[in-house]
Amino acid sequence: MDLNQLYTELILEHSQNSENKGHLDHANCTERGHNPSCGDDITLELVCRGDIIEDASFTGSGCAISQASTSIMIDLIKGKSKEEAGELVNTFLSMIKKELNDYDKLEMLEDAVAFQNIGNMPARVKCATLAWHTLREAITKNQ
Amino acid sequence: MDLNQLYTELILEHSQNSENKGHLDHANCTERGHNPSCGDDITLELVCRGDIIEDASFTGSGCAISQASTSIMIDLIKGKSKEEAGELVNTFLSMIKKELNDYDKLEMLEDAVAFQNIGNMPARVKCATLAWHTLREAITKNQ
Amino acid sequence: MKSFDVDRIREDFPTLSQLVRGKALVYLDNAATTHKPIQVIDSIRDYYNKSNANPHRGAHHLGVLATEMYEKARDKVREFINARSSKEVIFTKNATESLNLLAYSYGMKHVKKGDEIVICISEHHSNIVPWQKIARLKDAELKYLYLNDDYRLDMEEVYRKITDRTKIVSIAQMSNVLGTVYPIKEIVKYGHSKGAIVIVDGAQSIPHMKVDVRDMDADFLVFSGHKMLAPMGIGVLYGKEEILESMDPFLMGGDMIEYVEEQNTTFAELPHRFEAGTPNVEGAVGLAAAIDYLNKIGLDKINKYEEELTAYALEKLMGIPQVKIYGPKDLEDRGSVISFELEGCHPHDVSTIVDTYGVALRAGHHCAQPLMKFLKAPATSRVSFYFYNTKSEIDQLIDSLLKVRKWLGYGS
Amino acid sequence: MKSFDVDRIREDFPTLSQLVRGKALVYLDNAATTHKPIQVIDSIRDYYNKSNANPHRGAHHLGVLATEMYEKARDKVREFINARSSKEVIFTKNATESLNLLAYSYGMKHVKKGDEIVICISEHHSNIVPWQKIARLKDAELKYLYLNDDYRLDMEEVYRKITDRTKIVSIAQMSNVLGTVYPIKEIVKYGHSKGAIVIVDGAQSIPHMKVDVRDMDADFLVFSGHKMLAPMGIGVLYGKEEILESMDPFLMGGDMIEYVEEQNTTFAELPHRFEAGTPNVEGAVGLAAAIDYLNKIGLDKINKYEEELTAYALEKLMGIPQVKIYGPKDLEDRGSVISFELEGCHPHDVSTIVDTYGVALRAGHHCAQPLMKFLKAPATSRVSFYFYNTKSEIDQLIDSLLKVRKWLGYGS
Ligand SMILES: Cc1ncc(COP(=O)(O)O)c(C=O)c1O
Ligand SMILES: Cc1ncc(COP(=O)(O)O)c(C=O)c1O
Repeated sequence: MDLNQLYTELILEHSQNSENKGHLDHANCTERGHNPSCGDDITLELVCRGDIIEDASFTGSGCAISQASTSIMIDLIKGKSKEEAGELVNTFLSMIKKELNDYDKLEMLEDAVAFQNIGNMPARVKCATLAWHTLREAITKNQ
Repeated sequence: MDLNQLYTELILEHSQNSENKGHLDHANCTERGHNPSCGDDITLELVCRGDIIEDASFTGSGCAISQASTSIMIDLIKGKSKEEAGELVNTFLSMIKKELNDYDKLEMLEDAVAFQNIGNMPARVKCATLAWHTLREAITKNQ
Repeated sequence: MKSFDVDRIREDFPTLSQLVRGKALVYLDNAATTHKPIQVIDSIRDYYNKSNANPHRGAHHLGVLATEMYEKARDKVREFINARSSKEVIFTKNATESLNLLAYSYGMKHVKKGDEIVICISEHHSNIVPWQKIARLKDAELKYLYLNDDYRLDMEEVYRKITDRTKIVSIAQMSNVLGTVYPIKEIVKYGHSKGAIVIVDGAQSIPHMKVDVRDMDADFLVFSGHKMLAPMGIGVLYGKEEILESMDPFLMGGDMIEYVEEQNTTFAELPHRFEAGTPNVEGAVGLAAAIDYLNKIGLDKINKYEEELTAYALEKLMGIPQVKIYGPKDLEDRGSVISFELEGCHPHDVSTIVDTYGVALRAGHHCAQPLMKFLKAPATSRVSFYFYNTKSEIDQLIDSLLKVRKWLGYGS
Repeated sequence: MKSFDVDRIREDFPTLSQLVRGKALVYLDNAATTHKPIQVIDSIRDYYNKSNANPHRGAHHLGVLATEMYEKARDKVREFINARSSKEVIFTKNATESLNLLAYSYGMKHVKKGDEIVICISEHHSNIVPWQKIARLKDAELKYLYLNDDYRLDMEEVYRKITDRTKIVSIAQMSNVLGTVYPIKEIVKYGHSKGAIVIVDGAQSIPHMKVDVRDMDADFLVFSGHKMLAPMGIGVLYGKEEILESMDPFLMGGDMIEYVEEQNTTFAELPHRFEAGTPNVEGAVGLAAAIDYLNKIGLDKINKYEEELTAYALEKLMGIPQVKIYGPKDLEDRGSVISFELEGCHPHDVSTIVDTYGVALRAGHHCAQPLMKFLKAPATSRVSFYFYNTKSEIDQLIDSLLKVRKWLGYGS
């Protein structure tokens, strides 16, 4: 994987000036995710009404990859139902593991497709997937 | 070291038909010596009067080298004073370690000179020295 | 033996072609440790020349390579023993460490006062001494399974000794002294029916026969790489995931932690939780190369060939009137380890004398003193084969044994 | 640097001349593990090709050879650290095992309720987590020595923390994060005056400087072979004979016993009592070859050369305005490990980016999470040199660091 593909403008923008970073006033679901081996540590905040994720944000610290991945994920799930969000998580993780055979599905990941080849950098996979695992936790706990 | 030098008639005779093997009626000093890594296990019996080792014998089991070395040692120390016996032990052990510079001293070891080159067979050194260490123990304890 | 070309195989083992005191080496001490094929030695060199790094800790190229090679080796071991998940495969330094890990991390936690630990009288010291400690500290009882006159284990003895109070059964699949192969599957089944966990010491079996942990249903399996062509310093502990999860960590330090605070630590997931400190990647890589080598030949072929060697050796040895065999005299449930006594000749003298003819065999208690006492033999001579040995080497063994008697002054 | 020919030295290390993604490898992760010279790699091959056997157990030729090589390696280590007797040198698999051995065999026996164990905040997890366990089990207190603003340890802090209740002081001679070299001799002296024993973790110091256990009077010293040119899977525990004698065995099994009966065991003499199971002879032989290599060059020359590299690197790094150094900024009492932060750039991104330029450095908590918390840095970047590194490699490092900022979207 080329640095060109990794540290794109999109990813740098999301990692350094994310509009999704900060606290939400009315969060009713928060979930912390961390990656002990590299120290990435994020907290997702969600405002859920019924089945719908109305708003989302995150706080915490980590590398550009983990920060950008979190921010891009949040853009994607805002306004989605929990089920849809869960489906997005599955799709993202399959993509990373290169187990996604149905290429049409890639499209629904929108900007998150930027991490498509992170599997070629095994040391960074955990950075890219942290937010998504954390979201899955949050959704499962709040069924 | 050649087998010719090791399994000599002298040594085989001493290991298989030792006249020094068996119990003494009036032993007043016995000492067990063993070699856990190879299982040699002997017990020295001494009849001491004052400073003199009047009689000696051994029981136990072990390889030809340990049995012969014990028997030859007993021949050598019978009738000697404890001090002389101690001196013999030192001389024998120095010979084995190839630290004996005074070659005249070799003579006093008589038949025990047969073990002169056992140092070339590191795995068998302990067999040859077992009896001598045991005798030293016995003498030190009975000062 | 068409498809098994031992001459070809021997070319892979540079050690075997060396001369000892001018005589061709006849190495018959494989139960102690085996020699290494060039494929394994080269794998070590290649690892150091191309990919050496501390795994799991580096995002740089070599760190990633080393991590991959280490984890691939783990997966190769998993496949070799047919474990469910590579989380169940823990690398240690040898079988001894694996057994001690179990004693400290399982035994200390789960054995209580009045419980029983059952082992066999033929265990290696590594499968005895750790349990003595647990039994003493926990006020539990260490019980022994004894063998029948045929050097085999009757299931009646198993039924007698394993009771509802038995918490741990730990037994070698194959004795390193007698060559006996024990009915592990039945023992595991009976142990489980009594609520015990069963540990299988595969140090002597794994190198020679297909072992399937799921089929035998063992809770734990331990073995050493160096007895199966791999480098020294690498061993394996297999454990069922749910039981490993229930255990306390053993060695503590780098790589086995999640969060360390000044006074508290949380631990990493399996298998890392049980692997503290910089792992022996070289050893794991070498073990993977060894497994590849064994697989390429095929354990079934190896097993069959070794059976032929064992049959031949037993026949020849029993042809010497002064030889007494300690162990089963037929091929049923026995491996390629043969212990014997040559009448009137102490095993250490035997070993010194045959060594001058190039023949390497083992003399002593073979780290099994309780068995030696049980056999009433202070020491035995032992030969143990691997698939690179030959019948003509057995002929040399027999020739040299006949000479032993001459050297020790007996008529021929 | 006349007599120190680094180009010549680099020829001994095949790994160093490899390309990573088309770029020359610049390996600056030596505190994690070092590369191996051909002399060490060849010693492994030669060992397996000519003398492989299970030591201490065989009277045959190869068994004797392997035993001799193993014990000679032990004596070489003894000489290297100037121990009195080779009984005081115990082979383990790494520094982590050595420290755990001390925790289990010394700590469990000698630490009592209300006692204190004192370590430094910069310890590696291997020198923290085992002591947490002992403190918890024994109801003792684990106390930390904190550093001053200069990342150094004031003796006042030592006087404050070590008290009459302190039983164990365990401290790394050199920090694997900060590079700080601590005043070990004074600490040992003060610890002894309070009746404590002092353990020195030499994992980072031994590879780079002359360490004399008699001069520093440490009770124990631990280190790992793989950080000093030797193979993985071999470590050392040095201990004063009389203290080792007072300790319980740790791992139990073959080779560490004297007599084993069904219910009881007596143990072998030092050093074997602490070495259970088949030892890693290959590792010991490789360690001996590594020591020979270091001695041939001379630790004094190595030390001097590394000091030059460190000075150069510190100067260059501090020339980048966005760099913050974690650790002493001058050469006094510091080794060749440098941790730093590049403003606005997370260490993991730094490491990924410089890796594409062939530069291998380390990012993360370096197995020292309590220190990271103390430093208020979740992670740092770390470079660490060995005597085969060069100034031009440092230039490459600096170049690549400048590119990191570009990649991450900052003006240069
Ligand atoms: C200071 C220090 N102590 C202990 C260790 C542990 O060494 P190992 O992982 O080889 O057991 C390390 C290295 O990782 C270290 O830097
Ligand atoms: C049956 C058995 N168990 C355990 C061991 C111990 O293996 P290691 O010395 O490699 O730890 C051995 C070999 O020595 C053995 O034969």
